[in-house]
Amino acid sequence: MTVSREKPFYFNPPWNILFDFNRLNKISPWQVKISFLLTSFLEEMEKRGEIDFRASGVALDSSAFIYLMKSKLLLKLEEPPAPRPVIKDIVPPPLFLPLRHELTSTTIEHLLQVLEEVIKGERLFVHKIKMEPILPQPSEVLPEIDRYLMEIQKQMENLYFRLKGVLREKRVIGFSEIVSKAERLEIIRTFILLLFLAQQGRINLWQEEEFGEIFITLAEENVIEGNGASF
Amino acid sequence: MKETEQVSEQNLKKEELEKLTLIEAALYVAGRPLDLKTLSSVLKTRSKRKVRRLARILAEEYAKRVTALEILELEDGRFVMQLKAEYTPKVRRIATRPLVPAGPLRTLSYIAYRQPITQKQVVEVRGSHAYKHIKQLEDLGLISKEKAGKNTILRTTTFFADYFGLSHDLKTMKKQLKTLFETLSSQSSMKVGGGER
Amino acid sequence: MKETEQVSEQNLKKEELEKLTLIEAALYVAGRPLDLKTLSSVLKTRSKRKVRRLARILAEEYAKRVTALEILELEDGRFVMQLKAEYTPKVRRIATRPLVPAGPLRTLSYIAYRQPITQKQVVEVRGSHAYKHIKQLEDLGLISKEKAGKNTILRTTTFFADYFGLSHDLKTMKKQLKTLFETLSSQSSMKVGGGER
Repeated sequence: MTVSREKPFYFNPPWNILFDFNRLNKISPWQVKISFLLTSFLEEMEKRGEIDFRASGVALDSSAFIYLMKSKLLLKLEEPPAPRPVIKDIVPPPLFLPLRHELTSTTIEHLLQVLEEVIKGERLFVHKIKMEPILPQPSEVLPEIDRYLMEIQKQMENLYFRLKGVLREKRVIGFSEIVSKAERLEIIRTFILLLFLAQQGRINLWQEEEFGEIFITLAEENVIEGNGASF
Repeated sequence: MKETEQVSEQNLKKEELEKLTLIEAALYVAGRPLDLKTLSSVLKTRSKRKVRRLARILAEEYAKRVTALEILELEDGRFVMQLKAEYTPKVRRIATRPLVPAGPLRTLSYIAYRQPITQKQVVEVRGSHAYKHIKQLEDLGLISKEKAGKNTILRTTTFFADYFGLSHDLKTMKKQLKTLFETLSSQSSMKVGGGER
Repeated sequence: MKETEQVSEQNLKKEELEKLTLIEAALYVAGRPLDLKTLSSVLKTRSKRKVRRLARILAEEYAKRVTALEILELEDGRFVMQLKAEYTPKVRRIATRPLVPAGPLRTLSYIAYRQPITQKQVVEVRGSHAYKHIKQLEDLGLISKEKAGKNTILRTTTFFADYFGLSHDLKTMKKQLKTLFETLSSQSSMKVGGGER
């Protein structure tokens, strides 16, 4: 990689003309071969792997400016100059660099050491993918939900039936009474089912004080909406 | 070496001597095993038998001479010029240039381990610099590209296998890499962990 | 080569022969010119004179043999093993390392031939592509740029001279280059500038 202290390659000829607006204003636009400049500029940038959008933008802007100048001159009916004659001189045949065998220092250990780092990176990448929200396939998940909902409905009916039996004798019962013999998990389940029943307006729930007993009464028959849960 | 044993430089015609040096030139600059087809193309001849005969004479000449180099005929019929094994430890430290810089080497290791793999996947894991690496690795003959519909499939070449002394058969090569990789990682994790396992 | 001319493998003691092959091994592995200090360290000796004598014997052995390889002693006393230039075009495509294309190498020839020369003149003769060539050649360390007022003066580096086994003295180098170009153009005719590149 190039040292960051170096000025960017495009400040050197032939590309520098694209980045020197003062000069650009003074020169004859016919001297500038835009397609060559832009192609080689892109090639060089790609080769270096230093993609600089600002520089590209400036280069594009300058090219447009040069085109504009050319168009203006053409409108003034100024003939583009004849291409500069290439100066003839003897060019000797290419000097092919002598071929030398060279043992390179990379061993399979080097290859595997760097592989370790890459595989770590790959794991991170795969992990990232998994964290993206993935919508579950409906065909697989919906029956599950159905079964769960059906189960709740069934449990709710059971509980309601039980409550009706108990509340035939007394109008009010405390939550602690109906779960007095139940396990912890069962208590939680019962509580959730009570919430569902109250939400449907089939029972009333209330507390007289925070963290106090939860009282349960049956709602009036036929009253489906109205004062459901009140706590 | 077989029936060619009697033949020596003296018995060869000038034209054949010239061919012998051409094979030598090819093996020297290649630095990797060359098959008879490649050698034939250098000699501009079609007769592989003839090329094999000449390459064997050259190998024999080298064997007779006091030299650090050897020319070997491999089992698959290819020929290679290399440093005799006993000299390697004595001069290895002189070799300082890596095969490829660290970045491309990482990309190469990943391709080798996961091949055949799409270019897209390599770029996803290694970042957009990987395009440049892939180009470099291809120029060096370490990997090859192949179009498959919209995808570009990457895999390592026989040159890669030869360079690292791995099998040409993809399945075997991947097994070799996996085994070596696991050995290496268990060694390095032991080093990090410190304690014995 | 000088007073060592009489010496041949036969006259050498076994120990010296072993040292000869060690130098050969080092030069083969290096792929670049090695100085006497490095060669001495390989031979585990301190006498550079002795090392130079042995390296010269080796170079001479190579020169006498019918072979595609050569060992050269450079002006600064370093030694290098390489393929003889006449074999390069024939096996160039087999070489594994990325090669410099012919275009930039023609620009290099021209610079070497006319140096010191302004960048402007090179571009006038070789066309605007020469800017890219000049950059490439500079990156490879084969030419150097120097500002002189408004002009940029180009010349070849000592690395260039060493690479081609040429003199560091500009006058001598140009003479050597002329001969070299004449040999090369007998293989392919000299091109007049501006044409293909």
